[in-house]
Amino acid sequence: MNEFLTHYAYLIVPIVKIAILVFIILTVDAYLTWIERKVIAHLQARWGPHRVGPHGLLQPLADGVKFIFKEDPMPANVDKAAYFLAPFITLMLALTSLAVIPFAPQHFTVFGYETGIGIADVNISLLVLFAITALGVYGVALAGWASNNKYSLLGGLRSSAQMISYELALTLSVVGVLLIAGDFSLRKIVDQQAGSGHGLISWNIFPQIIGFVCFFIAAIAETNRVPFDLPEAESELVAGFHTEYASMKFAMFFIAEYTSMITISCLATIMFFGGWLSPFPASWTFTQYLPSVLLIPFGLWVIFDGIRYENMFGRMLLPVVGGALTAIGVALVIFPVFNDAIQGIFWFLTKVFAFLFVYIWMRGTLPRFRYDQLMSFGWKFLLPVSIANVILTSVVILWRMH
Amino acid sequence: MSTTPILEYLWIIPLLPLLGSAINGLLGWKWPNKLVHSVALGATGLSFACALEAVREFFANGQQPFRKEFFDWIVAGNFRAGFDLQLDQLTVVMLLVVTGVGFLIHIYSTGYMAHEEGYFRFFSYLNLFMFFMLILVLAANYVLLFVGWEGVGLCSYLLIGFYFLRKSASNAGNKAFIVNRIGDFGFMLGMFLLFRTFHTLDFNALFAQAGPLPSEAMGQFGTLTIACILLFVGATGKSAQLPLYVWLPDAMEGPTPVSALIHAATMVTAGVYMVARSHVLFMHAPTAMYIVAIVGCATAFFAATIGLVQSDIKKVLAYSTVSQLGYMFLGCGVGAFSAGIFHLMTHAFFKALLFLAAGSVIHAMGGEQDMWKMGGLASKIKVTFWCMLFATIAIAGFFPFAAFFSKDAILFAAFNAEQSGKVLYAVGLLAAILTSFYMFRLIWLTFFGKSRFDEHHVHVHESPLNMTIPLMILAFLSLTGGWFALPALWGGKNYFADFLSPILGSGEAAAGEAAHSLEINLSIVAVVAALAGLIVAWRMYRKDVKQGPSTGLHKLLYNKYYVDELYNAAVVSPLMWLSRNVLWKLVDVGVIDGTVNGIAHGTSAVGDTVRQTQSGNTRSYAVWVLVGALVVFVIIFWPVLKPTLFGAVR
Amino acid sequence: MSAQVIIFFVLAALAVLAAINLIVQRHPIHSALSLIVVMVALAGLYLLMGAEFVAAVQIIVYGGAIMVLFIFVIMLLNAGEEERTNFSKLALYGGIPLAVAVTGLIAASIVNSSTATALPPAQPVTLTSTRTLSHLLFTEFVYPFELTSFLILVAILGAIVLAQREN
Amino acid sequence: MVPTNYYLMLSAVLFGLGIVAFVFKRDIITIFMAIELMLNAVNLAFVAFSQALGKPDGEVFVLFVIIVAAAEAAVGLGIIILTARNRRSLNVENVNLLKL
Repeated sequence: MNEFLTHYAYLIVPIVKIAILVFIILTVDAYLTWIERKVIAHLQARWGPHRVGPHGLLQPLADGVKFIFKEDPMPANVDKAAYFLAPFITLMLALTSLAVIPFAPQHFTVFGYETGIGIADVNISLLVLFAITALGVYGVALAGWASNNKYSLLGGLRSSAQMISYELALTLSVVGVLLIAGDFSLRKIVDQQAGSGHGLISWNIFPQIIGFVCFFIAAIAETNRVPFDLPEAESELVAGFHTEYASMKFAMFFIAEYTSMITISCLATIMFFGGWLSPFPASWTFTQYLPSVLLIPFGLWVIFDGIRYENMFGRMLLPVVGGALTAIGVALVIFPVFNDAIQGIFWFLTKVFAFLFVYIWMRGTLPRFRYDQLMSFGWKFLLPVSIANVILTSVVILWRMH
Repeated sequence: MSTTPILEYLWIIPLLPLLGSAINGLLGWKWPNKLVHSVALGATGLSFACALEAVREFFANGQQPFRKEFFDWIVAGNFRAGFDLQLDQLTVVMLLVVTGVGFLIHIYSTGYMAHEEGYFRFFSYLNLFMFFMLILVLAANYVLLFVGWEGVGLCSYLLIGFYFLRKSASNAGNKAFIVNRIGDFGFMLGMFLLFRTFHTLDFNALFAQAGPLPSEAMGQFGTLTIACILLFVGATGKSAQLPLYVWLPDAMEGPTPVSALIHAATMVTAGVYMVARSHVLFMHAPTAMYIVAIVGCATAFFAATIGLVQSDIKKVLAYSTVSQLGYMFLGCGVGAFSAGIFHLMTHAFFKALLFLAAGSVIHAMGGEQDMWKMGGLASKIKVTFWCMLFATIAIAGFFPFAAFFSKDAILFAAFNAEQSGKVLYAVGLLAAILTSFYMFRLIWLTFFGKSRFDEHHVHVHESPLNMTIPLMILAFLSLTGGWFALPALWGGKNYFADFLSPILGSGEAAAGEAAHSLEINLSIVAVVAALAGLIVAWRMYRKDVKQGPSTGLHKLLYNKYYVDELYNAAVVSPLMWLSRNVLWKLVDVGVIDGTVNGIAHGTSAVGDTVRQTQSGNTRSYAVWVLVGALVVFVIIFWPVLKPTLFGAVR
Repeated sequence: MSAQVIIFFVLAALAVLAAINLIVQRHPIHSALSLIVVMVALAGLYLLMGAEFVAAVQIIVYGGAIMVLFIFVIMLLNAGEEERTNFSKLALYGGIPLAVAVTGLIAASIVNSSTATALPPAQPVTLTSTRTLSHLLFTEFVYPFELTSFLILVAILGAIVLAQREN
Repeated sequence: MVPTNYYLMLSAVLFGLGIVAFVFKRDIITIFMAIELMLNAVNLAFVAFSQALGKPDGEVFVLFVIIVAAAEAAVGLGIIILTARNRRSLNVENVNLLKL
């Protein structure tokens, strides 16, 4: 048994990792919808979901169930192959793109198979990422075209045009980072940002601020999020390219959208905000207790909030959750090993969630572009600026050399 | 580095006029006259200054012939023609004459051409001519010399045809060019022969090889003789000797400065220069020398006779030029090369002066050239008159002016020539008499007697300073120019001959000390001859005479012995007939057009058949592309495919 | 039969089948999709050979830009199924034999050429080929490189001129 | 290890299929795709050779081919749009003005 494992470790370990990652991502997606609804609700002075479970915590579950059991009508004389293919392509690509992202610095060995946190550690991971993003267009375009509906078609056309246009800016905006790091491997890019251990001053965000701005804008456009969500502009074309999709297929589009949000956030974190690196200088050892410092009060607050919650279920569930969180925090303090282990992942997740929050925040804040504005912005502003950024960076680097 | 900056960069001397020409020719078309002629004068003057400096350095070097190979021009097998320039005594003389006289004539032209169309064109051509002429005199091998040779020919063509709107002018230009072609053909044949014999066309190498050879006996036509005769044919073309002299008189269609510079002072003397330059060869070919002498002598006399009766002032000068050139060749022919060159120099002075003065006269007369319509100008245009008079005295050979010494030297050498010297001398003397006659005839007809034009239309005026000053300078030169070569008996020393002797050898070796008395007598005879001419002319033209009806001999002479008509009948019209009836109607229409049209028709016929495949259906085209790809592939990969396809069968 | 060979055959079969599908399908969209599959399969082969950068570029440019453009145009023109006209008898009868001939000849010459068979197996010689590629691109092939940029400029202008409606 | 011959054969086959498509499809766009297919086949051969010989030049050439293909697609599709606009058909057999 054991030698079987060691022999096929190179197959088994990745599969297991993939399974875990997919599970996590799907959960995160689900709760991302919850967070989004909550945040926007509070931005708009509403309560948001709070019926299903305490604070509507079980709302995602209910949505999932609904999606599964909903009827899935197919419109007349659509192009079946493409109609079915589209959502799968979208979801598949969205999930695949996560495969190359390293979440933490650690390396560990299972059955003599040495691997890291993150599915694959390709040394051109960035290129792979962009390649997958580039293919992302097809899902939308096909969906729009296949479902034989003029709104969908328009949505598909729009989104493909938009994605092509902003892909350029997206790719060009990270060239600056590449020039600095001199490598395509995300892991190497992060390591390079560690600098001489003085914390956040050596992150790419400071030399590459222009690049970051371009990158973030283009990324939002790539993920078809507000204010660039023309493909599904409710007010103009019913629901854009996924008008004709229901139940699980629709869910796929949705999951794909949130997954790509996560991917982009991870990418931004890695490229510009030093990935899993702590913002504090390495010398400040006390800062590594920050996780517990955050977790314990939060857990206590949850318990406190739970014991006087309106309904029974909440009064039973919330304290448990809170207790768990507090316990984790305490455990981290007690066992420094764990604490060291989670430092990287902690910072990474913090940054990623910060970006996700910004996403949602923007959705709550900004109005939608007009189509021509979108195009002229992408071609006449974003592209030139990112090109200028590339030139500037390379000039500076050359100047540094000599 | 060296103390001889100009010598090291000898090419600067010809280059400057070329630059001037290029600038004027390319940019000058809308420039004001001042700018144009300042460029031209600047170029020429600078090059004159450089020439002077070069000569100074030459003397500073103790008259070592200087030679430098600047770059290879043509190299093929063992044939090498480099851009090699050299500067030796002979070149010095020519260089100074060309640049100096050229410069003066440029100055003159600024006045003479002031009101002409195409001012910039004129000066551009003139500078270009200077360039080629300098190349010609500086060249260190025959090929480069030939470049200059052809170049000056081209420029003379351009300048003769300067008033190209006048049919006669363009005809004259063509005539000059075509007649020169004949001579050049001879020249080229000569060069080929020389190269075939000596495998080089470089002067030094060539003469070094030719020097030790035994000289061919009289009447024997060896290689050298033939080569020399061919070269001399070229010279006859360029220097207007019998029988190719016909172009020179017509060349008077060009502007007068051009006639002065090209057709009197410099270009036409190129032949003489060339003969003198290759005297080593000629020395080895007495037959050729003899022919040269005879032709020269004959030309001198012949042209002089024609000159007697011409009525156009420039025509007279033209024929005089021809005859003077004849003198030079006579000198060379009898071995007195230095004398020939000396006469070349003096002649350059006084003939240029004559032409310029004539030009001034014409200018004064408002373009009138017929002497019968002049007269009594002496009082009206004094400067011109005196200059002209000096020049006439000089050319007539009165003591102690230029031509006296030069012509005297030539005649003396002729007298001493071993081949029928006396005859040559006699004819030469006769020519001298005629010369002085027609010159004084010209003077009287032009300047004395009653004026034969109506004063009201033509108001005579002296030319501006920029025309008269060159006249005076040249007058001075033509008066004193002879004293370079005082023969020993005039108490002087023949600097000129001594100067040239390292190059030409002393041609007057024939004249020993014993010959002095003879020489004195001969010169006295010469002076007497000149006087005779003067007196005859005075007797005939003292009173104002009308242009009588020309009859008999006069008619013959007046029509130049009908030589032009003869050539027309003998050469031109058969050629025309041939071209029209054979080359045009047979060859061109029949063969060439036939071929071309045939090809065209064939092509269209093939096209008609092939175009059937062009169905306009893109897929068919795709298939055709495929066929092409297949063929190309098979062709390229045949070596690989052969075993594949046929190896399998076996 | 090593894993690599298996992967090769899988990808090769995928590519060939997709290419055949390109011919068989009647709707341009399906042809385009199958062409995309071919390209992705080829990218996989490149990765198998260790030419990772080329693989990435293949997908980014071909898959992400060119084919998207195709599909975009197909959607824009709302192209329907192609009608099976056969005006060109030449293509109808001469096409297949010629195509087969050319392919056969190429294949035959590959099989029988001593050089091709003597080649060492195409394997990942160096996995850092991106750096070397860029080096070559900016040292040895710099003039062609600049020329291509000019070419692209020309193409852009041409596309604009073609696409704009004259008014 | 995969012998280089396999790659070459595969590229030959793809090229042949490209030819067939090039001749047999009537749809301009599909014909264009056939051309792209042939280009890809050639690219495959290039990469195979360069990897076999350990020389990156072939891959550089592949990059050039891709660039050219991109330019070609831009212009070609522009032309296609024009023809479709003017002739209301994408069938090449209806575009038959290219003759005397």
